[in-house]
Amino acid sequence: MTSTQQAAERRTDEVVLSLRGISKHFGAVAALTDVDLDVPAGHVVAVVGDNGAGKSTLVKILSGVHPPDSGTICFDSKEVSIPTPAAAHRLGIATVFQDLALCENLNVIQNLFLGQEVRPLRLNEVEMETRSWDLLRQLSAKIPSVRVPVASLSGGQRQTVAIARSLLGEPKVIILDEPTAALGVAQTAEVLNLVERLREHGLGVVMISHNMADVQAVADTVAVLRLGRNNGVFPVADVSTEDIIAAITGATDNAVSQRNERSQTRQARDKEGLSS
Amino acid sequence: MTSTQQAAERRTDEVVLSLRGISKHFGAVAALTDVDLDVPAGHVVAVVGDNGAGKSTLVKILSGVHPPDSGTICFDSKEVSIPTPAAAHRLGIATVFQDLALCENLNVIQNLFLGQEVRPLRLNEVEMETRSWDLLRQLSAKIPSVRVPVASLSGGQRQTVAIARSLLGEPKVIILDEPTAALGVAQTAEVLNLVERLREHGLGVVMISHNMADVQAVADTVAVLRLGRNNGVFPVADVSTEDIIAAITGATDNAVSQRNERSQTRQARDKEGLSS
Amino acid sequence: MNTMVTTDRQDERLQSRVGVRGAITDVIERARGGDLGVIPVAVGLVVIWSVLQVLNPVFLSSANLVNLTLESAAVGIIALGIVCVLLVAQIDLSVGSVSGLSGAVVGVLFVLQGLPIWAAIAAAVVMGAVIGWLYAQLFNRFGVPSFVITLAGLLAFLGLQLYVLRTRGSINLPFDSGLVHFAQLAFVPAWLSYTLAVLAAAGLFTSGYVHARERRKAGLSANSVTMLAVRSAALLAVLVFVVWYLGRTRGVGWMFVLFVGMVLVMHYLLSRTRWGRSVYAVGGNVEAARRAGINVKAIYTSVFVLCSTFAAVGGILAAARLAAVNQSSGGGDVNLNAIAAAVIGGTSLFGGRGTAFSALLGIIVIQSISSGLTLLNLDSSIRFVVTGVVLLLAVVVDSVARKSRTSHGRA
Amino acid sequence: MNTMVTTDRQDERLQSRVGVRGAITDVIERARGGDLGVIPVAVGLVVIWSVLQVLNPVFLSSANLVNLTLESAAVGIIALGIVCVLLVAQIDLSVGSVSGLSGAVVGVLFVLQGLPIWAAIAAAVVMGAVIGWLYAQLFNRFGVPSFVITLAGLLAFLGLQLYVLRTRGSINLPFDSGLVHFAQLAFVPAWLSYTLAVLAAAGLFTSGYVHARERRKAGLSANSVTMLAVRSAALLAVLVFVVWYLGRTRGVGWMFVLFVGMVLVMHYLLSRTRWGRSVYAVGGNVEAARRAGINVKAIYTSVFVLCSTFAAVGGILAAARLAAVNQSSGGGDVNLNAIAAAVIGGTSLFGGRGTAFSALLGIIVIQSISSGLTLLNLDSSIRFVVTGVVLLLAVVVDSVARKSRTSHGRA
Amino acid sequence: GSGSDSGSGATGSPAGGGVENAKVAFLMPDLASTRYELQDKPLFEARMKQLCPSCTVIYQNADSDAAKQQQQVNSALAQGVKAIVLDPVDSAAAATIVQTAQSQQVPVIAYDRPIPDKPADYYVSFDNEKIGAMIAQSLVDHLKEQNAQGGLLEVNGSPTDAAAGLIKKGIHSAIDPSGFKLLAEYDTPDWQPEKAQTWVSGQITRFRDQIAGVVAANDGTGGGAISAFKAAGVKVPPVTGNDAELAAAQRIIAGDQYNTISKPIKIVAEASANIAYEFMQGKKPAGKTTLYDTPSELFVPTVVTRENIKEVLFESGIMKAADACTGEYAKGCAELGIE
Ligand SMILES: Nc1ncnc2c1ncn2[C@@H]1O[C@H](COP(=O)(O)OP(=O)(O)OP(=O)(O)O)[C@@H](O)[C@H]1O
Ligand SMILES: Nc1ncnc2c1ncn2[C@@H]1O[C@H](COP(=O)(O)OP(=O)(O)OP(=O)(O)O)[C@@H](O)[C@H]1O
Ligand SMILES: O[C@@H]1[C@@H](O)[C@H](O)OC[C@H]1O
Ligand SMILES: [Mg+2]
Ligand SMILES: [Mg+2]
Repeated sequence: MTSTQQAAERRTDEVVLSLRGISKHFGAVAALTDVDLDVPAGHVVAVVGDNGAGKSTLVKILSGVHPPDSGTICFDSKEVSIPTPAAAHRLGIATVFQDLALCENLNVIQNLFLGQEVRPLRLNEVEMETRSWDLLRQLSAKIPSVRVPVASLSGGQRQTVAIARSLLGEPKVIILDEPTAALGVAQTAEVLNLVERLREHGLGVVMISHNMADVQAVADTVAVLRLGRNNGVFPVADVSTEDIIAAITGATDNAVSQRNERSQTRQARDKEGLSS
Repeated sequence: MTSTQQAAERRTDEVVLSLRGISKHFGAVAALTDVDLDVPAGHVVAVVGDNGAGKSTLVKILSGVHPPDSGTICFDSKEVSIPTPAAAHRLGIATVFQDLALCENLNVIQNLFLGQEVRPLRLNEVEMETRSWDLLRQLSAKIPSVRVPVASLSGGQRQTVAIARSLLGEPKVIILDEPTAALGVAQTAEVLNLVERLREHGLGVVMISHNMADVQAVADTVAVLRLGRNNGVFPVADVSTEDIIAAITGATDNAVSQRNERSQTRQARDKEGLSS
Repeated sequence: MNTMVTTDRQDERLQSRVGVRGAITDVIERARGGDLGVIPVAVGLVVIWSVLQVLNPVFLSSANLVNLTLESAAVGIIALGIVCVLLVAQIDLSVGSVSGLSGAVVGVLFVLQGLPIWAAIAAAVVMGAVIGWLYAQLFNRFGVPSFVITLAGLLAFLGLQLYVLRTRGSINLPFDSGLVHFAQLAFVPAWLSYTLAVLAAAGLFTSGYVHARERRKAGLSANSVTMLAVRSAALLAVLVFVVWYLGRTRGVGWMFVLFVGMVLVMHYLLSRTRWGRSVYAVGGNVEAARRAGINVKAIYTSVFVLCSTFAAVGGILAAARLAAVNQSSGGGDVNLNAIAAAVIGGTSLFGGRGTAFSALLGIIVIQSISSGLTLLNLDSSIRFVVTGVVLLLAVVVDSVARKSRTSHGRA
Repeated sequence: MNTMVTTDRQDERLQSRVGVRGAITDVIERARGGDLGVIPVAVGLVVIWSVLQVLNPVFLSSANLVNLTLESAAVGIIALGIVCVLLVAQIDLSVGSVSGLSGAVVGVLFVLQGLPIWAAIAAAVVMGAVIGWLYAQLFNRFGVPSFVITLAGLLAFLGLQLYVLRTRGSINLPFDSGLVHFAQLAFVPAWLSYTLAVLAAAGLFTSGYVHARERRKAGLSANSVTMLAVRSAALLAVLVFVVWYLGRTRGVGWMFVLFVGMVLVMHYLLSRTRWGRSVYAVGGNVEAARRAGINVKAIYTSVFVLCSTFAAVGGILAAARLAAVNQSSGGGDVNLNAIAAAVIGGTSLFGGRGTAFSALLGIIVIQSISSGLTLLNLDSSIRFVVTGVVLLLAVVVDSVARKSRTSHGRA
Repeated sequence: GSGSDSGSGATGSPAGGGVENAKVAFLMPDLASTRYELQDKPLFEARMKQLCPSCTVIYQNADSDAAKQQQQVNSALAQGVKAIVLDPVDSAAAATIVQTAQSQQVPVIAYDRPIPDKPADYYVSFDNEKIGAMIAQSLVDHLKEQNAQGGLLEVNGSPTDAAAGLIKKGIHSAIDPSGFKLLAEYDTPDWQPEKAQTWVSGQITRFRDQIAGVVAANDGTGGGAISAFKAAGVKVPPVTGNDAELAAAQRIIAGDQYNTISKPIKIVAEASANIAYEFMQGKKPAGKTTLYDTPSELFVPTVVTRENIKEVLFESGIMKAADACTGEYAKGCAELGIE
């Protein structure tokens, strides 16, 4: 433990993953234009942005799902190319995809250990089942049985499985694309705890989220994407939720601020009504 | 407009949808046991619960996807059975499913109008496209083109499409299963606005969410499910977030409260550190 | 061209492509995305035609192409039905048997029983529809995979065909009957062919123009008049050339016109009606379609009925073209050719992807290979090998023209 | 039975089912959920057997069942390969041609060229593997649908078969050769059959026992010893009865033992190795498999190679059983029967669902129908009809036994 | 049956007993030509009924599949047949069938097609190679008579059918030395008439008016060839056939087809029934001649053209005028005096 922590300390703040000038087109749509991003070890970098801002596209480029049209990726200070998901795994990049990417016909254990089964020529089902239960318990998962096909799990149960999957193996960088979107309150809390533990172990964490509270709670820096372009990188400590939202929507006067305003006036009105 | 509002007022508080003793098994798993629920017109009923609590199963029973094993459903005070989704549509129940249920091979317009195309024998593409843009704009959607297959949309874009879909036609009850899970901050605000508008028009709204802030913001009552059973129904005004979370997790001492406590002590420590 | 930005072009991430050149870039982009069902097959077709023409200069002769069109019609119509079942991710293995049975029924009723030809044809077509309805019942009620249902149908209706023909084995359809005449000797007069070509081009332009006007009125982007004119002119040029070239010998056969007409009607139904939408939806995601309130069982029923009906029509035309029905009608590779035509034309076996045109293009690929090779004096063994290789060639060209389909999920 | 609740049984929503009765309820539940690949087919089989036995009392005679087992082996092995390609949602239409070619190669090398039999067999099997590898290259590189690739293969390898046999047309394999002897006359001695039966039951028990002990040690729920004993005893009873009954005439053929052995090996590979997991994953969701770091292309390659190899082996056995190869070897309904066997046995055409046992059960259904009907003195026409109807019956029983599959998505 | 490929019968009377209630198998090869089901089977059954009213004929058709035929033989043996009349799908592969049956003391009568590699107990047939030679020779003679110019097309049977190979050999033996050029030849997959039509259509494009005649290996493919000429709007040259199907007879009457060949199926089927019956009684009938080491009897078929169709097919009772002379064929019948 202590040696790991030392290693963590040593590596902290070294940039494990760094992107420069990444662009990606899909047909006529420019999903990403000239995007830069740095992920230091032992840091949590939150990537935020509006729907369709290109966050998941960025994730897919990092995890070898799509090749970028242009731009460079450096991993551990070496320029690399990540042509396939297998290459990303080899580099030590583990990803939880927004669309989860589970095999519906396989059960929970089979999905958890897919591609990294214990004892390839004579599967050790018992060990895999035990470790599955451990992992799931750690995430407070509410899954009645691990031997049912993933097709029959609830949305949050699936997301838990996808998150648990990424923790197997020993990643150096972990990318979470809206990991808590479908999770219950307890599970969300556990995942945030988990992210903090990962940071303490010196991993680089990229977390995508629309939940500003979660971002404020665990992230060290926030990178904002807007319509496929960088729109600012902020240290979390120095920035307010309103500022981030302004950067996301591109305006200080937006649906969120309007709504907040309205509900404040309403509350005020309600109070008046009460006092009258 | 005024006539609608009058209608709304007249119907407000009449229970449009009422469930009694609903149970549902999947193989060895009892997903719902003896669940009751009432949805008055002009009310927003939030259904909350842990992952796998049975919320989506309840939604599927209401929208004709699964038949219940036992229990009765009353709609507009008449006992009904909802054997198919088409039957739910006919009753006036519109649903946004958690898994969205879109056809990936069809484009945005085609998905929006699926089953309710304008001019069935000679599709009116122009009108459908115009109305699609209107709907999407109303939800602040960031979709570059409506003529691309849904397969190429981002998670939040898809969810917006699914929500927009449910607004076509003239539903009496609208069921939203985690409608804002994948949405950006601006889109979430728009959907909450929308829910309020629906309530004002006298619709019964069932909203499922893990986001307590959203629930507090728009719901009138909160129904809690725990492990497939009713675990309390509260008027939102009278209940604190902590109480709801306690009902969800079944304990006042839970991952969420522990996390909050820890982060408070940490903040306190940080302050001390700063001041020292 | 428009100074104002239209509703559907406001997103700043969209690269705007305007005019003819923009349209071309667009087409290329879409083809690379695996999005243009038939264009790559057309490319494959051009390659095959070139190869076959080099091997034998008779291949592209007018007389041979006239044969090609006539030989394509019967199986092409069957393939059209297959396209429909493939679109809902099902299969019909029995189209061969049903076509043979339908031919046999026409033969027996018309020649042996002396019924009027229209009555015999109607009976066979109705029988086809009933068979499809039966399949749909089994599929909807019991959830038996269509592969198995139609495999059982393949056997049962082959048996029925043998039974219907048991006293005769083989029946000649009289050469001077209207049906045989239609399939063998009825050609569209030149003036009419040219008129039809002009009408088609004019129709394309008008409908495009009306549609563009409506879109512009609604504030949406639309094709420019130049674009529309260029497109229609291109169509006109192609059609006039085809009519002229085929006209150098016998011209355009009515049977082929019937086939193309059916393709156009199916194209309309699939792309411009609610029913067509529902077919694609069911093939793309049955559960989503069901949740959208679509009567999924009715869609399956309609599709199975269509497919068997088309098989029956195809069987009648095949019998008419041969001027005979016998125990092996509809046997051999009718099944495989019909399914292969749909698949080669770009219809996915996994549902939800494909167009009516894939039947037309696919069957032309298959018949081109078969016709091209029968013109060469080859040993059967070599002919089989070459057929396989050329077929593969056509589809590899097709696949290379699109971006690798696998990266877009299932092909 | 356990006072402590095991790790995997802690959720209070789980209905606990303990002991033999619990296991039975469990099986029923799973079958209703569409979850038990082969059990419903077995029910269908029992129904068919009863019907056929009523129609002709010779059907269930020992002599006829011995024939049945021997007739199932060759196509059954081919079906085993088909199961693999179907599991990854692909298809191989060329197994018939490949099997015919492989038989022809053995005939030519062994009889005409005088090579030793093992060398001839090895050559044919390697050729099968190479063909599969070729398919995989085309599939992986160009993304051509496997339907089209293997359709081309069907034609090309049929041509090659004709070419290989061109001088002779048909070649007899000598009756006294080991290969023919193996396929026609080699039966397992009674004592060995019984020993194998006992070993199989003991093996089932031991492996179950060891596994249960490991699970219990890890704090997981496990089958009770009673359960395991009951299961093994049941297997023993069935096997001993089969051996005894077949032994009343000639006994259990080695060729059938080979087939069953291959099914067991494939079952192991598919269910107990990483490779097998990857096969199911690729069939369930290619993109998810790819993102999990699985080398998807390698999986496709392995599966195509396996399928063609099995086709080659099946072809050799078919030739051995007939003691001849000819130009129509592997033709006829070999293709359709092999694919149908897999599907009838419960393997999905859409990938990711099915087991090795489906090849065994499916081919037995098909051969039972075919054998049962040859015992009836029927006109060919009627026989086709009855075959179709009985086939359908078997699968309707199967489908009714499961809950409607359509409601669980694609069948 | 020790070490044989099929168990001894579970039913039927013990070997060597009387022929009351005995079973005999009549196993035909394919459905591609209509004669097996329409002629051979009923004729054989009728004769058997006369000889032994209590006997059962087990009829099976292997639908061109040698393995299926093997299965049919095995199941016939399992049912305890006393004799097997076999028209092999594959003459070579049938050796194993003979071996199996004989090892269980069940005699095999080769019917229609020979089994060269393993002597059967008897062989009754007409000679397929001879048939090929006869139809081709008849056509060549006719063309020479007409002083026809040009060459010939040859439409053979299925490339996977052994009998088609024999017919093809016979055709070549007649046309190769005839002086008419062989323009092109084609093996028709599965004997499919449609395939024959497609191929001939292509050749018409290639050779236009050089085609003097077409030798087709059976009536189905001949019909396909005729349709090709009709559809091309070209005059139909003389086309051969084989099998004397009713449809072919009509085409000959109408003048569209030049010849076909009538096999004395009635005689052959009845002869084989007689011989099978003798075997069932435990006798060993002697052959008229020996072919392939087998006691044999060969019957000679007759080429049918417009000249002799009346006497060969109608006056002999093989066909009824009422069936053939319908609709458009009535005129031709009248011309030929068929009524
Ligand atoms: N495979 C694809 N084909 C075509 N367009 C795509 C594809 N994937 C993404 N896009 C487009 O690229 C843009 C960015 O999508 P992306 O999924 O990266 O958004 P996102 O930031 O993750 O949004 P969200 O918050 O909704 O998940 C979107 O407009 C989307 O339509
Ligand atoms: N089709 C099905 N087959 C089997 N089990 C199912 C099926 N659908 C749901 N379940 C089970 O029923 C339970 C309730 O699932 P449900 O989807 O209703 O949960 P939920 O409350 O919506 O959870 P979440 O917040 O994660 O969406 C879960 O344990 C799930 O595994
Ligand atoms: O008579 C022909 C027969 O001999 C051959 O075997 O098959 C085709 C028939 O036409
Ligand atoms: Mg995203
Ligand atoms: Mg849910």
